[in-house]
Amino acid sequence: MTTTTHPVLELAGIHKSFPGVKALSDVSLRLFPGEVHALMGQNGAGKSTLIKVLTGLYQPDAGTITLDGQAIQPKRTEDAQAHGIRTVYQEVNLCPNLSVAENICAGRFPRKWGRIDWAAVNADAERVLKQMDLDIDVTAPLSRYSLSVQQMVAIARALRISARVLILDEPTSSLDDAAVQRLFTVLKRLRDQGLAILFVTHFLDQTYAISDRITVMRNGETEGEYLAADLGRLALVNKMVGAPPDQQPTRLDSRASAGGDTFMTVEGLARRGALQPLDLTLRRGEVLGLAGLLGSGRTEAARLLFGADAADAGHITLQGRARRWQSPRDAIAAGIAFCSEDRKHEGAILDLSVRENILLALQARTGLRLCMSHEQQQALADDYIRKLGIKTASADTPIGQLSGGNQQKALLARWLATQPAVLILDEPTRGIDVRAKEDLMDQVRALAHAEDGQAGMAVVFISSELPEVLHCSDRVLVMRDRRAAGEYRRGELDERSVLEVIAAEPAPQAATA
Amino acid sequence: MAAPSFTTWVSVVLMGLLFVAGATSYTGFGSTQVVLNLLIDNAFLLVIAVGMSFVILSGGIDLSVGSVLALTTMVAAWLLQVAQWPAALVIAVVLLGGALFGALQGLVIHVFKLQAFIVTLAGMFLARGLCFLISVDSITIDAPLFVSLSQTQIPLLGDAFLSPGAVIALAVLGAGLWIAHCTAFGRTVYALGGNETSALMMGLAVGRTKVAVYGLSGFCASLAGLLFAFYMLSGYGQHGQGVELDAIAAVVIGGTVLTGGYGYVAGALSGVLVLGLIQTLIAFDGTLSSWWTKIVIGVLLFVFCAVQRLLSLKKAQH
Amino acid sequence: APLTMGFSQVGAESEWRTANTASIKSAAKEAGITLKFADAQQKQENQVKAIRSFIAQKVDVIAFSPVVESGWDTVLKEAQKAGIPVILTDRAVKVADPSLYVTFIGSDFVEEGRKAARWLLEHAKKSPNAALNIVELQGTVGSAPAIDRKKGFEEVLKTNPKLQIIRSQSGEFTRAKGKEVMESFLKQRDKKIDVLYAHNDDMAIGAIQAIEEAGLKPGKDIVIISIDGVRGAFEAMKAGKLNVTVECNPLLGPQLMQLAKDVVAKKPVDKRITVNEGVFTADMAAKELPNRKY
Amino acid sequence: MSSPTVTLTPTPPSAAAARRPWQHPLFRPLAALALLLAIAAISVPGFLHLEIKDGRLYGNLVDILHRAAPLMLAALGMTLVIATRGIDVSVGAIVAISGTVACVLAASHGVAVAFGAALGAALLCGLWNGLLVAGLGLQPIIATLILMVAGRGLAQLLTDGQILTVYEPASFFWLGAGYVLGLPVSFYVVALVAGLTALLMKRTALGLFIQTVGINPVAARLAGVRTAAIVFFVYVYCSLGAGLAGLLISSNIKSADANNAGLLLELDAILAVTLGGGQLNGGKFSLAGSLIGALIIQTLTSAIYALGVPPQVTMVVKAVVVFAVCISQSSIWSARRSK
Ligand SMILES: Nc1ncnc2c1ncn2[C@@H]1O[C@H](COP(=O)(O)OP(=O)(O)OP(=O)(O)O)[C@@H](O)[C@H]1O
Ligand SMILES: Nc1ncnc2c1ncn2[C@@H]1O[C@H](COP(=O)(O)OP(=O)(O)OP(=O)(O)O)[C@@H](O)[C@H]1O
Ligand SMILES: [Mg+2]
Ligand SMILES: [Mg+2]
Repeated sequence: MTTTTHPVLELAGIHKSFPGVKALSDVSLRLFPGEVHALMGQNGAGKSTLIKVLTGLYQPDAGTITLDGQAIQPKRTEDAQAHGIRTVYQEVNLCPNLSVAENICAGRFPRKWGRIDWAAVNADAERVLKQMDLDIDVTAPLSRYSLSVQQMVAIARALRISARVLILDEPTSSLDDAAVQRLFTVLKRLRDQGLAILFVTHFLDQTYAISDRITVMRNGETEGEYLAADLGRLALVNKMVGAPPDQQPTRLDSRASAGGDTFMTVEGLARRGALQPLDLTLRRGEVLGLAGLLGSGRTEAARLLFGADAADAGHITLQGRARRWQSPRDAIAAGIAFCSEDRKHEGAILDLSVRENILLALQARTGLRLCMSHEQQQALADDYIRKLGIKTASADTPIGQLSGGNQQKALLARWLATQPAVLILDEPTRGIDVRAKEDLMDQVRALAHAEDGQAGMAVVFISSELPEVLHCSDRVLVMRDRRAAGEYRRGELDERSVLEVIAAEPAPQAATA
Repeated sequence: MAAPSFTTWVSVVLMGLLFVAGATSYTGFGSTQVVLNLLIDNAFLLVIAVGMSFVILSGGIDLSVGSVLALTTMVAAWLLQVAQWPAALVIAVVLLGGALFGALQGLVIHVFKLQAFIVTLAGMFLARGLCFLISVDSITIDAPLFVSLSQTQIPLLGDAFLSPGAVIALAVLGAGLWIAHCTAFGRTVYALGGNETSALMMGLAVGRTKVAVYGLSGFCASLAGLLFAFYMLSGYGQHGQGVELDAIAAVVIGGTVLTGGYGYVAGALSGVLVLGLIQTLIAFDGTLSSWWTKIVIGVLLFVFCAVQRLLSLKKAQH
Repeated sequence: APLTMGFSQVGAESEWRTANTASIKSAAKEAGITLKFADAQQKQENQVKAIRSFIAQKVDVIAFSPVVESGWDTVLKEAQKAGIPVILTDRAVKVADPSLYVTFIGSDFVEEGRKAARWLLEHAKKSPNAALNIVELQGTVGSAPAIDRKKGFEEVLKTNPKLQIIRSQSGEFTRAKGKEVMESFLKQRDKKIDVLYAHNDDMAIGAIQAIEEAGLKPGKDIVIISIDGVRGAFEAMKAGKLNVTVECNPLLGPQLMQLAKDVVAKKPVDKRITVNEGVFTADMAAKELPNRKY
Repeated sequence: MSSPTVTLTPTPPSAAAARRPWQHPLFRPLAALALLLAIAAISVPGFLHLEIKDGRLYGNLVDILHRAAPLMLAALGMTLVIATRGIDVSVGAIVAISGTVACVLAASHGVAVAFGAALGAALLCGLWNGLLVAGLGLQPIIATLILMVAGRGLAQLLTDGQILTVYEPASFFWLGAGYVLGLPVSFYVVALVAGLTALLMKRTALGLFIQTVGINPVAARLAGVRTAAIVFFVYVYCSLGAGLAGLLISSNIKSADANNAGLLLELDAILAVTLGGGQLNGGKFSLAGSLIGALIIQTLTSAIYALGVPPQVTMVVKAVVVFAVCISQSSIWSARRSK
């Protein structure tokens, strides 16, 4: 199939509201075969909602969906699938108890004599994962793997069956560069085969690297549809934000802080199958970045620092005193905060309000006695909602009703509210929009480099986005194969040299666990 | 949750220990027939537990099974004795009825987005109440097919024998294993239990599977009712009181996690056997008063679960 | 070798039942019989399991109080095949082949209901023209004593159309439910309640409390009839709060043990042995109370 | 921060929408209760009649409150247990234990000791359940099943299987059968317990923690909530409520019936929680909803008695009403209406 002038999928006049929230109003979108179409917009602009409407998960209040010139009304995801629409939703929506292979094949198992052909299932799964260069045990339960692997599995599931339309909602939010490149290779191939691909991301680089056409959404409305080649970055950002063109926010302070006094040192921290012995020093007033590839052990290191997992070996010294964490409570009491990469399972308490979610850690540290009066709670929550630009109807809205990026901001607020001495941020920029990301990084640096002369927090910043890490950190610890591969000061490293460190000869014992 | 497959094995080993303890303490305990009696006497429970396994694996619960069992015996007895229907037809009708009853509950749960617990609790009242509408008294069954099924003994090595009911129950277990592990329906059940929203977003047939799961459980309950009718040759509204709790306990002891998604249908067998063994031990002891019987059942249950849990914990750490 | 008896009891659901169990246990000890006791917790399937295990243990004689009448053919056949004689206590069973059990010793629930009604007929004769409104507290729905005691009572009651059961509700054989249901009966003021018939003493005792709390005098404003004859009933009668209780004797132990010895010794025994049971009225209560063992 | 805050909707916070009376979560349970009462009042004239007799309020409505008291206490505890995604099936057994302990000690040691010991026994039961669930990590249903089976046995062991009747002291009967200011004491007991619980939930962070643990235990632990302690607490609390319910019951019938006291109370308590709108998979809970749920159940029972429904039909009627109430509470109706 070559380029045709008829869109394969067309949405027109879509309206959708939730009680008290108008999520989509008069949205339209066209998808042509053989193109990658980027859907851009700030957090809470309505991208995910649009995708859910399009795939039958939500029913639109008004509007039409046309596939190949025929109006369709998908009532369930099954219907959308039957129409040849495959989707990867924003959060990883797979079953943690099933094996990787099952997650990939569920719904369409290869069969033999009326029974599931398990050998074929596993082979199939391995084949798709191979496309993305992922070589893992497909018979292990999905929950065994880190979020990024799970995200790859979700993508693999969508790629397994050939379809007409492929929809990817922030598939790359926790993938590292290499994985993104592999994904793009696959996507380009599919595009050339005539597939229509809808792609949501907050990474401008990625948008320009792959998309042919861009639809921008703002406040639940379609702002406009553009050819990627015709729309500059700055223009794109301004269209998303809806502000008149202003200067690039390059306010980032470039002071290479020497850091304050050593706050916490870690020697030989290790856990079998997760982390090789690791030494680490955290200083107040300094941002320590952890760089590395998928599964390089950054998350594990953070979890051990926080006591979320029990370490097999190692010593933690905090302000000169030896400490042991029995549980995260101990770490929190000592002034450590940890914002997990997996907001759905380890962060958000979905049915509780934004206010309660923000206050939770502070309250847990205080104990049963209320940490503040109701009015103060409200004020504190409103304060963070404003400061972090959390887009929510009110502080009383259940956090589950926020868009993904806004949930992430609320969880960050939870930990900022405890005013920790050490703040560990595991992929804090995951799923938040361009502007918010810059703001966040500013904020992170501001937290460390307190203005008034006092030493700020010690921040540990983990991100799969190398530029972010380099941008933000005073010191970068590069990890590889679950061990430290080198430590560098700000300015000593650029992107290429980090990549070289990471890509250095693979350690022989890497394949264990 | 700790590795459920390991839990199942722990159950099997502990069961072996329990049996050896019985065999060394009580004369006659170690005979083959005692082991086979475990199957014969608990055949109906095993069938229900297989159905219940699916429900629990899907993240639900079915409290109506005991009452559906009773209703089945009652309807079967009434159709046979009062309406004089042929036995084969009666069997077909009650099996269909049970599946329908279960499926209707599933439908209510799915369509109205209600909690399984409360819907099946109402179903439990309903089925039990319907029994008493038919008759408050028990009805004796003397249909030749039922009598012969009741009294046939399938000889196995030497004197020992198995009842047709036990054989049917084992066949149901086999079918259950096959469905759970080799069919798309079975895997969807696991997916549902793992995360229902995800299953929905993966485009799996959530609604149909839910209805089918409760239908299957209802079918198993009425099949168990038939086995019960073979076993007792009577229909009675008070039959099978509390069987739902026994079945849930059996499934959970067999290593299935009550919140769904983790476990094996095979665990139902070990769970049922453990409960049966505890009862047999107490019957062989024969010195316990009514209240000590309860206390000892509780203590044995505790020891069993605690040991199983501690061993699994240890295993999970390694 | 001493005789071994396997005994499967229904459960421990009431005072009556515990007295029954106690009697059997102590009688076995006295008679030098080894007793294998199994409690079925009100479930027939548990009784069947227990009987199977008795067969496996090769006891000399099996006795049991069946939870319900039907459904015993198969397991009793197995006992017969193993050559173990079976004695029924407390309640009969319906089996196609009566040779499956040797004998039955126990009470007749229908007869108890009749006795209660007969007493009421006598009582009604005192004021022949008055119509009496009766409320009934039934036992657990579907249980044999509830069905039979209702049946016997109604059967005799039919002979006097002036006596009408105006309300009948299940009190599940317990004090708490008996009280709750009676409370509700008393709230309905369309008809005056003259007589209360309770299927067991426990419910009657609960109902008495409800009547007192409603400001009435049990035994006087409302005539109360119940069945079983447990100690609590005698105390209530002594206090004038209960008019009559029909005895249902649980103390079968000694008779059962003798019977077991006879059966094992292959002496001929009657197929049906009834126990001596009386009807006790309030005026006999004070004298009888010290004799009550349970 | 300079990120532009975008206002979403012209209408102020969504709480405004929830403030409409029929959208209040308690609306439907209350409506169900009112409907039941209305049906009973129409079919049984005088069902709602109240009068003063001997200085007491007398009538079906008082009876419903009085009889529902033990269930309400049990339902309060069950609400919290369920909020942590647990379940406690040992409630009935604990009722039996506490009632029995009280009756065993009442005559010999006085009422204070008897009640104290009974609550102490309930406390022990709660500690045991908590230990198994929070400490050992057993699944709640199995952990509490152990006590459900053994507890009744223990109670019977104390009385040798007999029903123990208490003749004195008379103060023993005050709790379950006494009246203050025309209302049964049990009413005040429930009000006090419910009030204290509500206060505990509102004035401390306990309510927040309980919900957190129920909705997402992993995230709760990472946020520093003492998950095990919370779980432990709810089982102890639930047992204490059940113990108090046991006291009410045995004080009311002046005896301890170890075999029958509180039989299947756990199922009714769970039913009450769900009828009141509680979710069995943990999270948000409503104490008031559970109390209303308990009242619905008791009203239904009382109405069945008053209507003279034959006992063999009772179960079917109950089932139909439960189905009707549940379906009327289904979330799909509100979803439809909001469109
Ligand atoms: N189930 C829901 N109930 C109520 N409001 C909702 C629900 N789902 C989404 N919303 C609201 O709809 C708006 C659009 O959310 P959506 O998830 O589509 O944003 P998004 O563009 O995907 O943002 P992000 O980039 O952060 O993922 C948000 O304001 C959100 O609060
Ligand atoms: N080939 C692989 N690629 C990616 N992840 C893997 C691979 N093999 C194993 N893993 C998973 O990676 C996890 C350890 O990585 P961890 O999450 O600590 O590192 P990370 O650097 O934070 O990576 P991620 O970006 O995945 O979070 C383990 O749970 C392991 O199961
Ligand atoms: Mg989104
Ligand atoms: Mg990570």
